[in-house]
Formats: sequence, C-alpha cells, structure tokens
Amino acid sequence: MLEHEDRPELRHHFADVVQQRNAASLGMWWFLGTEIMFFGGMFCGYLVYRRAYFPEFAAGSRSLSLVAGTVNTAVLICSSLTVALAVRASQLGKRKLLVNLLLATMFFGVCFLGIKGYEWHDEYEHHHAPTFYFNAQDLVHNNPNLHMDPQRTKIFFSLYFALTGVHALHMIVGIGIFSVITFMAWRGKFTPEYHTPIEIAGLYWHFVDIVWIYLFPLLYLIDRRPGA
Amino acid sequence: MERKNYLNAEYGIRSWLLTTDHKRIALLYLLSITFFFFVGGFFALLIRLELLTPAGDLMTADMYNKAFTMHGQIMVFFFLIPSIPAVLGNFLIPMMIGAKDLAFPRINLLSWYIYIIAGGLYIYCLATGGVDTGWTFYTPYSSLFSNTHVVEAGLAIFIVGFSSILTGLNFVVTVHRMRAPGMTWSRLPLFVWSHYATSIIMLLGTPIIAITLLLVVLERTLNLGIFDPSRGGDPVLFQHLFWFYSHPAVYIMILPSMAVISEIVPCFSRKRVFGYTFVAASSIAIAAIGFLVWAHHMFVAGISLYSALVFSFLSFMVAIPSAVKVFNWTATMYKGSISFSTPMLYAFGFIGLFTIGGLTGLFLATLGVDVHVHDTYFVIAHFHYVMVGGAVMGYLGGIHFWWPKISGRMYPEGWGRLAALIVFLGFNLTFFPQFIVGYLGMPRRYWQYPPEFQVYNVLSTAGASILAIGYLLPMVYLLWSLRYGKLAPDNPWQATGLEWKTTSPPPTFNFDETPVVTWEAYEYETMPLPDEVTLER
Amino acid sequence: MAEHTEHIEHSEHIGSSGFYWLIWAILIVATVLTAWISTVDLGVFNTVVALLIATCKALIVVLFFMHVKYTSEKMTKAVLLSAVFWLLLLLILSLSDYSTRYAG
Amino acid sequence: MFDNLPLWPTSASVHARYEDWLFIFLTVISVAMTVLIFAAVAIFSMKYRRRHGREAAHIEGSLLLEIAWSVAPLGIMMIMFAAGALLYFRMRTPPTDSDQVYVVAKQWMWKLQHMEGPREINQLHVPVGRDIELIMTSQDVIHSFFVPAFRVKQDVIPGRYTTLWFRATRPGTYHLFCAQYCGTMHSGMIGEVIVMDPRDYQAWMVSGAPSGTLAQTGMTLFQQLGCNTCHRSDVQGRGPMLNGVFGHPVQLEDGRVVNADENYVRESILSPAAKVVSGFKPIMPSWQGQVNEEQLNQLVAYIKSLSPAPEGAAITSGAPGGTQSQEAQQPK
Repeated sequence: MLEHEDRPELRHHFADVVQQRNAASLGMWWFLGTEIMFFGGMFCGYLVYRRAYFPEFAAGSRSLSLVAGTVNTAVLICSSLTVALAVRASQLGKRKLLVNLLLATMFFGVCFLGIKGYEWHDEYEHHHAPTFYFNAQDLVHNNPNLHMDPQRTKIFFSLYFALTGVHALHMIVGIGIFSVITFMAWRGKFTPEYHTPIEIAGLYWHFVDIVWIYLFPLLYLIDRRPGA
Repeated sequence: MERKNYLNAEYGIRSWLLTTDHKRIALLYLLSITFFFFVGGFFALLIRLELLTPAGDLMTADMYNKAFTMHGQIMVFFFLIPSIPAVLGNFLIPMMIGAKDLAFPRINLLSWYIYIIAGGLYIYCLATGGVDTGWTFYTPYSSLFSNTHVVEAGLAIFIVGFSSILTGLNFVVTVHRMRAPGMTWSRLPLFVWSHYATSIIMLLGTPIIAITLLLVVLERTLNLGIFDPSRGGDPVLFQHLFWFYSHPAVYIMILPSMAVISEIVPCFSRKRVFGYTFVAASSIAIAAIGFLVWAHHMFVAGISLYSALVFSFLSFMVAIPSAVKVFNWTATMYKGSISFSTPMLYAFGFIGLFTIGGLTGLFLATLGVDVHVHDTYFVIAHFHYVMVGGAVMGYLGGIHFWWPKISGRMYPEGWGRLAALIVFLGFNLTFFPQFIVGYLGMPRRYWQYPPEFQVYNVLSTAGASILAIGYLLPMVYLLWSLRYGKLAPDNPWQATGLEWKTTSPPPTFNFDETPVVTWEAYEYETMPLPDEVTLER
Repeated sequence: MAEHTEHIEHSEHIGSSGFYWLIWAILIVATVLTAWISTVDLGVFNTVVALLIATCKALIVVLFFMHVKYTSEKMTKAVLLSAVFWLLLLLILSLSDYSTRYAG
Repeated sequence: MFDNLPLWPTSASVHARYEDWLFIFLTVISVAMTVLIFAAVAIFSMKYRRRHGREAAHIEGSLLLEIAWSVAPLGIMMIMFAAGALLYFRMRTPPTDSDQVYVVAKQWMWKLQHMEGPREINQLHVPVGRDIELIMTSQDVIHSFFVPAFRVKQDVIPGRYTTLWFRATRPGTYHLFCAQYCGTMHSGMIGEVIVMDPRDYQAWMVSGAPSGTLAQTGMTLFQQLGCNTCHRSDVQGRGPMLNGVFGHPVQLEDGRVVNADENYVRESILSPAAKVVSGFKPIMPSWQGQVNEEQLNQLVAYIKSLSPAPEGAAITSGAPGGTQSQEAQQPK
C-alpha cells in the first residue's frame, strides 16, 4: 500500500488507491444500473405498444434501412474493441498505442453518429419524423399485406426517435469524455498503476454499445420476413 | 481561541460555493430547501385561504390550479425528496461510518449545483406564469391541453432528478467503500441503513420519471405521439411510468425520516433499539416491495381488473415492514429511561402521525374502498399524514437532534418543545378534518365546492395557520441560537453514534484520527446519562 | 482505514489482444447473423432468436470487454442483476395490466 | 343542526351499503391499532420517564414478538384485501341486463345520452332499483365520473370506453363530481344524479319528447354519412354486413379473432384499416375527426341494435388497441 505523498492522483479522503479505484468502479456500475432504468422507461412503452400495434410497428421497422442499422452495429462493436484494447494498452503503459486507440474509438463514434444522422435526415425527408408534419401514408402502399392504421405508426417513430435520440445523446457525451481522456493520455497522465478514468469511461462506452445491441433488433428487425 | 472546525476553517463566499466538504454542502442544501419549503408553504397558505369559503372568490380558478400544482411540485421535488438525505444524510453519513467525506465529494457539490439550476428553472417557470397540470403531470392534459409552462416545469424536475441520482450514488458507494475499520454492516447505525435503502430507490426509480417527463416535454415541443390518444397512444401508460417512480418516491421521503426516528428513540430512551436486525431489514424490504405497488394509484384509472387485484395485494405487503418499524420503536421505549427533549417529542409526533397515515393507507389499498375515496380529500389527508406528519416531523426532529453538532450551539429547549407541540396540534387540526370531508366526497383540486363541506375546510384553514406558526418558530429560534445559543458540548445527548465522538462542530475531515470501531450499535448501557443541566439550559 | 475483508486486492486482469480480436469477430458474425436471420420466416421465433442473439452479444461484452468475468468484486454482478431485475419488474407488472385488460 | 356538519355521506346505492360496512370495519381496526400504539407510547413514556437511580433495562429484541407482529397484521390485512377485492369485482362487472347510458365528458361538462333518446347535460335521471351501466368516453383529457352517494368512481379516458355501473336504492338528488383534475374549471364540472321512482322516471322520459331512440338517431346518421352504401343489409356490400355482428367474435383478414364490443366498433370507425374483417379489403376511410364522440356513440348504439340478442356485452377491452386477439397468433 502506497503512502499519500507518492500518489498525486490519490484524493485526500481515501485511505489508499485500491479503495479509490474500487469506489470509482462501483460508482460507475451503479450509474449504469441507473442508465438501464433510464432506457427502461422507453422499453416499457415500446413493449406495450408493440404488443398492441404489431402491424404498425412492423411497417415502421421495414421503412428503416437494414444496411445502415447493421453497419452501425458493426461500427459500434469496432469502437468497443478499440476501447477494450485501449484499457489493455493503459494497463501495459503503452502511451502511444493508447492515444491512437482512443482516437480510433472517437472516430468510430463519430462515424456512428454520421450514419445515424443520415438516417434521421432520410426519415425526416419522408415525413416519418414524429413532428407536426408526420405522414406515413406511403407505408400503406409499401406494405399491402399489413393491416394497419398509418396514423398509429407515429407511435413507432416516436419511440424510434426517442430511443435512438437518447442513445445518440449518450454517444455524444461519451465522445466528450473520451476527448478529455485522450488529452490526458497524450499528456502522459496514466500509468499501469493508475488508469481508473480509462476503465470507467470504457465501462460507460461499452454500456452505450450494449444499448444499441438491443435497439438494433428491437427497432430495425421487427418483422422483415419476405411476403409477410 | 476557538478550535478549527468546518465552519471557521475557511471564510468567504468562494470557500462555500466551491467547497467539497460534505458538511458545508449539507448546509448549502439546508438553505436552499428551506427557501423552497417556504415558497411551497406560501402556496399551501393560498390554497387554504381560497378554500375558506365554498365559492371561488379569493383568486381565479387558473391561479388556484397553479397554486396547488406548484405547492405539490415544490414540496415533493424541491423539498421533501432532498430534505433529509441531502441535508442530514449528507452531513452525517460519512461521520457515522467514520469516513472523512463521501466517496465523490466533487460529484456531491455537482449535485447541489444541479439542484440549484433546476430550482432556478422552476422559479423562472413560476415567475413567468407557472404551471397548472397538478404535480402528477397527467397526460393528455399536460401534453396537449395545458397552456401553461409545462415544458419548463418538466425540465426542471427532469434536471433535479439527476441531483437526486447523484446523491444516491454517492451514499451507496460511500456506505460500501468508506466504512471505518470495524464498522461492519451489523454495526451500521439504522440511519445509514435507511439511507442506503433510500439511495437504491433514488438510483433505480428516478431515471424512470426523468425519461417519462422528457417524453412529455418532447410531446409538447416536437409533437411526439407516445401518449396521444388520437394516434392510438394510451394516456394510462404515462400513469404507469409516473407512479413507478412516484410511489417509491414516497419511500424516498419517509425512509430517511424513519432513519432519524431510529436514532432519536434509542437515545432518549437510553436503550438499544429493539430488534436492530428487523428495523434494518425492514428498510430494505420497504425499498424493494415499494417498487411493486405503484398501480394502487390507478385503481379507477382504467387498468385491468386482475392487475388491480395484484397491486392491491402487494400494497398490503408493503405495510408489514412499516408496521414492524413502528412496533419496534414503541418496544424500544419499554423499560427505558425516557426524557422529553424536543427531538423525542418530534419522534412521538412522528410515531403517532405516521401510524395514522399508514393505517389510512390500508383504506386506499383496499380496492372497494379506494374506488370511493380515491382523488378525494381522504387521499390528501392520508399522504399529508405520511409526508408532513411523518417526513417533516422526522426532519425537524433530526434538525434539533443534530443541531448541536451542525452549529456547535444548543437550541433553546423550551421553545423547541413549544414548537413541537404547536406543530403537532396544528397539523392534526389541518389534516384530520380532511379525512372526513374526503369520505363525504369532496374531490381534490377543487377551487370551489358545495357549501356542506365548508365546516371542515374552515377547521383545516385554522389548523394551517397554527401549523405555519409552528414551522416559523424553529426557524426563528434556531437562527437566534447561532449567535446566542449555549455552546454545545461534543456529545450533549450522550448518544452512541460515531458522529458524537468528534467535536461540535466537527473539523473539516471529521476526525482527527480515523476511528476504529470495536463496539456494537446503540450500546446505551455503556453511556452515562446526559448532563441535565446542559439540556435544561 | 478501510475494512480489509471487503477490499480484495485488485490483481488486474490483462487480456491478450488476440483474445479481444476474437471477441470482436464473434460479435461481428453475430450481428450479420441476426440481420440475415430476420429475413428468414421462423414465425414467432424471429423475435425470440433476435433477442437471444442480442442477449448473447450483450453478455459477451459485459463479461469480456467490461471484465466482469475476471473481477473478484461481487458487487458488480449484484448491481447489474438488480438493475436488470428492476427493469423486469417494471415490464412484467406493466404488462400485467395490458395483457389482461381484454380478458373477460 | 347537522345540515352544515355532515358526518357521513348519504348512501344511495347497493355498492354504498357494502362499501360503508367495509369502511367501518377498516375504521374499527385502525382506531384499535392507533389506540394501541398511542397508549403504549403514552404508558411507556410516563412509566419509564427518566428518574434518578433507575436505569434502562437491557433488551436486544425478541424474535417471537417480531414474528407475531408481522404475521398478525398480515392476517387482518388479508381479510381487508379479500373483502375489498370482492366489492371491487362487483363494481367492475356490470350485470348483463342493465340499462345503458352513454356519457361523453369534455372540458368542463358531462353529456349524457339515454338509449331511449333523451339527452342531458350535467344531469342524469335514473330510476330507483334498476341497474344502470354508463359507457363513458372523453373527447379531450381524462375526467372521472364520481357520485359520492353511490360510492362509485371511474376515470373517463379519451380514445376508449370505460364503464361504471350502479343500482340506486333511494330517490333523491345527489352530487356528480369530476374527480380527475381536468383543467381550469375542473371544480365546475359538477352536476347531479336524480334518482326517481320508476313511475316518475317514466313520466320524465316521456316529457323529454325525444326525437327517437339513440339507435334510431344512429341509423339516421348511418345513412347520412353514407355508411349504408357499403355496409348493406345483404351480403353484396363492399363492407361487411353489420347485422348480428355485435357481441360476437369476428374473424379478421390477418387471422386474428376479435370480439365485437363497443371498443372494437369504435376502433373500426376511427381506424378501419387496423382490423379488417376476413374477406374484405382495407378500403374504408377513417372517420377520425369527422364524427364527434356523441355521434360515435349513436353509431355504436345503432350497430348494437342490429344484434337483437340481449348480450349486453360487458365492455372488456381498452386502449391501446381494444383487441382481444389471441396473443399467440401473430400476423403472418
């Protein structure tokens, strides 16, 4: 156990760095628990309405781009990989590798937001964004086999925009955190003994990835069976 | 020469606004929630004055609707929820477990700033015209019909939620990670146990109301359509999500108050708390079962018959741990050595009023009876018995109990007892008539009402004015005591908690030396009796 | 200062980079698989399979990328499980209303 | 003397009697418990008040006591639960042969339509001793129909029907309140329920000189709107024949089976494409915004009248969807 004087990162009220690191990690895990519930409210709405309005949800889901959704999932998985590798690089004390991996993570994050933004723009152009100009009459023509009320697809798109929007907000926050951490890493603030911020931020990033892992099938893959 | 303590360690506004000391942050919270308490109390007074006569004559209907809405929202979100946790919990939890501070001091400060930003936004909302949805924000009224500042109010409550989440996060991690050597879970003061349970509710419940209100705000601003019945949306879904948080939120308000009572009763009975394990476990049980009962607010809202049966059953279940607590406190007094100091008087008041509040809760859990009394003054009386009779009594008791520790001064005991008595009498006069007028059928949120209900409303208003005096008194004499009060010894009550083992007021890092705990909680048999002369002034 | 029984000395797990790449490959394959399988008619099982794959992916991320498999800290798992449990409470009890509203 | 100091609400329905007894039972238990706790606190604090030379006893607790005071209240509470649940079950299950009244709530007014034709605003005339079922909806926000003397209350929700039933037992005039906050004049959304002897009621009914029953009004509207061009009374219409549909299961085009209750009929008028009857095409336009809630009720009453069997079809469904589709059957 190291004394206070030896560890500049050790805050005064902790006895030692182990206690400090454990506190930070437990704090982040509880925060992620909170985040699960934060998305949970929308998932509850999703579940209730999907049960009630399945055809409307299926039609809305089919109007989303399967390719964009799949690519975005892959992009996020790549970013999770780079985060995991970044934590490893910090454990090994490889500063340059660490900085590069953090930059790669942010790059993937920006890519994700770019693709997402493109999709949103597309939906807005088609009047599928749940604003005052919402109109989903085209879904009726595109899905002749689905018996649905196009008015009610607005619920699907509302949930879609709310869920992906809140998720994107988390991505933006994540990118913000990572830019600070990248700067700190570049300045050589982290050592194999002290890299808690990277671990903590990594947990957050992985969590945001996991949310998307669920959003992808729940929003994009509701019913894509041919002929149905 | 005065000893260095957290109050005189540094001077200047900067040293307060940038402090990371949990005790100073607690005082910042104390000031801000007191401000909101009196703003909310002002609206309560307006409500009571309007209801003095059956006709709507004092103010317009819209003004009245805004008054009860803002009374509710301010009292719930800006006073009761942060009251005991953010003031007493913040001040005491680190000391009670022998830590120098909470686990995340800067996040603690951040949570106060978030509270202030939210509070500012709410005051802005109030100043620009206010909001009239009722504190419950029921859709579609809030999302499509109200012409008032729902967006600002919704966002303010959304933001203040994060303050509450961060406080809860800090408490949970602190209790897990920062306990002094020897401070095992079975030696934790019950105050800490209750706050631990409270924090879990804050962490797992608050995000739900945050997202729900955000959806309402988006429905108003961007025309999202999740609760819009004309698009197939279900307004009742909003109620499910709202009450998933807002019922457990009642336990956020009452559990910390129970925490205070669990400290006061053993101290002034000079006895160990009866059934420590059960009192501790009942806190956790309340937090857990409290999440399973929310739809008892919706028995007439159009939910399914079967789901109503399930929720009614579970609502009875949550009454058990609350009853266990009351029984244990009462049993603690058995063969004790009881003194009638001000905190103990508040504790008596709490036990009595919470018993009535809890028992009338059974009426609301009983399906057939709830159909009649739901949304009447019976409900108003019930939850005021719990939240004002319970939570606020506990808060005032706690403030008096720890005032010597917080301020380093004794409050005037005689005035303290008088105020406790006035609060108790005023409270009962205000709210007991509401049970009767509620059963007679007077609906809540009525600006004008049939004349046969007037007698009870006049009684209620009379009680409210007495209650107001009861609440103003402590503010006056506590402020007075800051300057003229007797200097407090380190442990005026000869209480057992670790917070009494340090000086009054405590030094910045609480203890000069990290304490090592070798004793069980509430070993009052080892403590001498407090010096009566100190207590009686 | 802190209680030592609770403080497991943190011997950190350092995974090999090859292993992380393997995890990544599995996740990518699972993503493509879930996209493809949604276009095959499995009846009601389309949703089940999609959620099953998503849960597997999430578990892999939690266990390996977020190091939950290697942590000796019991609280991490407890927090995670309780949050998921609470979410299920919300979903199940809400559905207890919606799924029986129509029953006679 | 007690005119200005009422202590107990009038009880004027069959529910009220049960509810009052239950309330008294709960009150007795609660008063007993309160007295117990208050007495214990008072006696302990007097008997064991601090005196010199007497020390507090050392007691840790008692497992037996803890179990006793957990289990005993639980037992009493289960009685409360069961009694309350039974009453609630009665309140939520309207008798099948009740007289029906349609209720439309709006800011800040109650509009009521009797099946026989008379319409009322903020007043409801009912005969004594008859089961009355209210079929209620709102055209704006959530309201709540509350008659304290009957001990009944039910939220009235936009976008779907909810029901409430009662049988008045005593003639008189009783308060009708809106119990769910609904905006500015929430407290002005009040009215009265006038309970009459059956003979007086008949007289009132006749004097109201209605232009026809609700179903007849509905039929006129049905023709005015041109519904009958597709929904013909023979099988050649482009829309399904409506005779004998109400109260029976309907096979849908996508394989689901739904029960044709009020909420289904309502949904089929407002969102016709959502549940298309097997063998037909989704060609019917939506009437959302074209017919108001009262007209909707007239149409529902008319379609109901086409099914002569006295089903009474208790409303069972609710938003969202109002479908009682078999859960397992997903659309193909």
